[in-house]
Amino acid sequence: MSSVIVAGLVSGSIYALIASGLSLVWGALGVFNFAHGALLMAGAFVAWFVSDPAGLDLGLTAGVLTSMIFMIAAGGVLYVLLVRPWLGKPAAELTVIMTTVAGAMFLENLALYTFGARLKALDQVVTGTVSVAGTAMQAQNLLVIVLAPVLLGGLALFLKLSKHGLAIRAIAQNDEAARLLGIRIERTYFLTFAVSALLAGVAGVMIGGLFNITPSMGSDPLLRAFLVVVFGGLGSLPGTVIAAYLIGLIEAASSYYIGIYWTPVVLFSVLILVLLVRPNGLLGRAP
Amino acid sequence: MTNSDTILAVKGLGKSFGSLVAVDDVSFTIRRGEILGIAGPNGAGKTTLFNLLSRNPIVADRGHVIFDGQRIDRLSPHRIFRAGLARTFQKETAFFKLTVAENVRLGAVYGAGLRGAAANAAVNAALEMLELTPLKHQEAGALTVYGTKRLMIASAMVASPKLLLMDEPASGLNTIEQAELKTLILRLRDQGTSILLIEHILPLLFGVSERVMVMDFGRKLTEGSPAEIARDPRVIDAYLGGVNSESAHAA
Amino acid sequence: MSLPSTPLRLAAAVVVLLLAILLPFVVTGGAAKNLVVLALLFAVVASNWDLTLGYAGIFNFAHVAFFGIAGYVSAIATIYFGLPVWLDIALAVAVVAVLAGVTAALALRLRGIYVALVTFAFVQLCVALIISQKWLTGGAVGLVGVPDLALFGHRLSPSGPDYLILAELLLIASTVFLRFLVRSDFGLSIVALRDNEAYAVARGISATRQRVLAMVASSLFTAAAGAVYAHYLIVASPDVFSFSLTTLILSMVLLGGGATIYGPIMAAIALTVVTEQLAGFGVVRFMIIAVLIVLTLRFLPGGLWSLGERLTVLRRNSKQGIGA
Amino acid sequence: MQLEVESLRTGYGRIEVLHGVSLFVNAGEAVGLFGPNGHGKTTLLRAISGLLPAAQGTIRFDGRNIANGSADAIVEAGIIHVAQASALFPRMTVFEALTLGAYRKAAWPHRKATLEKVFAIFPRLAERRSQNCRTLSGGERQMAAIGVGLMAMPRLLMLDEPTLGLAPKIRQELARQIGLVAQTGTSLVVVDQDVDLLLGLCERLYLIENGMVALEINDRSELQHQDIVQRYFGTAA
Repeated sequence: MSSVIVAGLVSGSIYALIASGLSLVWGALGVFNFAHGALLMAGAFVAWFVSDPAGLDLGLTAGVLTSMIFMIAAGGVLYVLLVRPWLGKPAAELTVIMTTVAGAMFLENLALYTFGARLKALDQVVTGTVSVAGTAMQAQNLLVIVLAPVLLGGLALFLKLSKHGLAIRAIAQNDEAARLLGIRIERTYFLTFAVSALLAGVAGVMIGGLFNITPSMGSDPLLRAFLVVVFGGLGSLPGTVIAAYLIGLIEAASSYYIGIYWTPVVLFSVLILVLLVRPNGLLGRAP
Repeated sequence: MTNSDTILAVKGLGKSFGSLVAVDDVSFTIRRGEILGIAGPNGAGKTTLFNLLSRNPIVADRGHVIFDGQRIDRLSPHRIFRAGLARTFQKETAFFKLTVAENVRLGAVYGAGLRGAAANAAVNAALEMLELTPLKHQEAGALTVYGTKRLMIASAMVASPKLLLMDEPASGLNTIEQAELKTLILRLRDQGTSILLIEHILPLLFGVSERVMVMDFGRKLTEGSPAEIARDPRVIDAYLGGVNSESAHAA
Repeated sequence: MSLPSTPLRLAAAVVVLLLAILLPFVVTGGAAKNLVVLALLFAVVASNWDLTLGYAGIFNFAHVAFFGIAGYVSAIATIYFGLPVWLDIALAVAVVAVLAGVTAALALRLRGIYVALVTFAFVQLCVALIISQKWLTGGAVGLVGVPDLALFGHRLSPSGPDYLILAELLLIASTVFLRFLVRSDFGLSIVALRDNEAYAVARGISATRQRVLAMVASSLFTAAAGAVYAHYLIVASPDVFSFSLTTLILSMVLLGGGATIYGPIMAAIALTVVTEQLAGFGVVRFMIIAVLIVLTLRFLPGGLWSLGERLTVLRRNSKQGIGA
Repeated sequence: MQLEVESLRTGYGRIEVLHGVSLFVNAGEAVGLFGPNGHGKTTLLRAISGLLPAAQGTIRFDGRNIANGSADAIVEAGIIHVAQASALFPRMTVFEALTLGAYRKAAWPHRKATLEKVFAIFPRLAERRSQNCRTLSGGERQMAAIGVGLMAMPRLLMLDEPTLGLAPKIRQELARQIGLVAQTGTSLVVVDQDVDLLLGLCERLYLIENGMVALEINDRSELQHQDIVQRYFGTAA
């Protein structure tokens, strides 16, 4: 029982970080970034390359910090190359899906080309096991469970209190009114992508510490994030986060009680049910 | 209750968006073969009223709509058109990548259920009526503003609607085109189509309507002949604010 | 929707037909033939996807799953139930058509991007399902042993020209079907819905009905191609559902040009051949293709087909002395 | 002259809405614009604030041509446009929206002091500070929209139909509050249908008709009510 909850909270934390980045970009720009999973993978690879003895061997702290800086830049570059040229053009939504799919293809194969297909693992930030309320768990799991809400809380504060965080929300809610306040749309879009990529990078480092690092490691979490977003509705941070933890827990419970092979069936059924009952997402707003 | 003389009867229609009541308990009727004008300041709820009547893209919270003796406030929007209630849109609207004839053909095939030669004949007749025949093979995107407006009307008329809702047909037209439009509206009416007309250009609206309904704050303010409406101090207030109502009375 | 003039089109048709007749005689080498069979089958998949993605403007990402599921239906029907060949293809088409209809009816309750997300999730869950239900599907290895097709007692031989001819016939039939469809009133109606739904509905077009029909129509030849593909490879494999195949076929639709039918067909053939030519580059070829996709979308938004159209227009203009 | 618009032509797509508008605003002055709907008042404000490119003509602010400048550069110059019936930011609190109003570089460091001034003019916003904008009544929304505009410490504030759809009582309250804004020395351009309200607030009025300035009124006694009714309603009146 308690191990199910731990597993659910760990997945939920990771999904929440991934999905909130997707949701943020969707809210502000109205496009969906299919390369988000590949960004996550890139973040994990950079951290691995900088920290691992097989790479630069600079230690985990340097690896994680480099990865975070890299992610901010990568998000910005991705925006400039794969999103900005098509914004405001007809069928921008569809075209950006394509360009970001192509971007994901590029990044994944670049990783494959550069680092090979052999599995890699990132050192854990903390090692050993700890016991919380009578439940033993890997310390890294606990770190993920604690760190994700802290980061999401930080994101919420950034969006509520800072000038640029407010600007991101303003563009999402009424971009004309935002322009009339002097908000630089372009710069804010860039920032939104950078923040979103940073969150993906954190998720990548977390996954890298718990599981393996591979060029395709981003696609499964991205798929779960899709489910989360369908569940929670796009554009509302609390809805996305709640849905992420729900999916994480459902997945963990079904793997434990029904069997891991049936988890896709369970998720599938849940998805269809949501579509039938609440087409705007379980927690989503009517358009 | 409607008698056979009434083409449309609207009772207690209402719609709210959050705390804002966009259309508030609006009731009115249109007689067969009549042009009923709708006037009112910006944001009075006129276009919202059209959206509710055609259930496209929003549906009413309250009230009912009886069209040609049949309740239509539960029908899906494409069935409302098939039932004979057609609307136009305020913005320039067309299937811009299709040809003029193809635009009209869709109304004939999917609205009136026509096929083959019957559809072709209906399309040609509608194009002729709206003076679009020479342009029939052009892409709709190449039309002028007035051309697009006529195409929008043609794609409705091809299904011989009993009632046509026109949303600001004169916006963006020059004065010559406005004069042509006026003749056109009257001609449509003379051919037996009842018309519900929203128009900001009041001289045009007053010039063609038998009766005019004025809306303000989502409500029906008043209704009467154009001459009565133009003299009504409440209407003048609605447009100009609380200006010198006395001098208006004196006039 | 400008197309070349009628005599030009007729000439093109004759050339294509001649090529089709010559192809089985020219391409005889094993590897080359295999490549052409794949290219032709992918052309069927890509051009049918164009119906929903390009013409109807539905963000449907489930299309490649129709191709894959048809293969599994064929494999299961023949291997477990001993259904005669050909009949299994018909069954696959029927099952996939129903599935496409149900998927469409469910997914189209949503709008825009949500359709993309749900259909994408649908594909990924299909593959998860297939891999997890090993007893039926053979799991990650796939279901091996799909029998060869046979005609009048003659087994279609994978080494001879048989499958090449079959793939050609399939592509020709599919293309005739698609062209007929998009030029019909039905075709006009889905384009109308794509370009302005509120207006289309206000002219009597049922949005749900037409879009579900479009999804079903696009699934028919896709499913047939999927079943033939399984027979040809004698295996139904979960690889078909992979992200990279989806991306590859998607890029065929886009590089060829949406809403043209012919564009995706040409791009499918070109891209299959180019991918093969780049095989020496290993994984770098996918990076090259990714860059090509982005550059095409940037500088040729209408795809390769629009390049052809532009050239036609240019030539026509220069003939009339306008372009000079 | 603080703002000077000269022979401005612009519109949407193929439709030209303004056919050569010329007008000016002096520093510290309040100017009213009125006229029938759909004749270009909002379009004019959109062109000045950089939402809409000018096809022809000039817009000078402090002598510098700002026509076709970007919206953010125009805000930085000090022109703030409060859009019509603004829903503002539905899922932001009043406080957040007001804070964001000070986004302009010159205004951001002073946002706390400006907020106090805004609350002094619109005490109701102080009461509603932690409510979402979506839940505000029509009158409160207008106050919030104007308050957000004031947070930018504008040199010229343009209000588009601030009293649209409001009941007479709230209209009066709002008119008084806009009067308070005018007293702070901020130049004002007010678009409204309520000519009485404009007469009470503004030194000068322009009648915009058919995308042109049809009349400039420097003295309220010049305003012939009957003439205006005639223009709005045509010969039927």
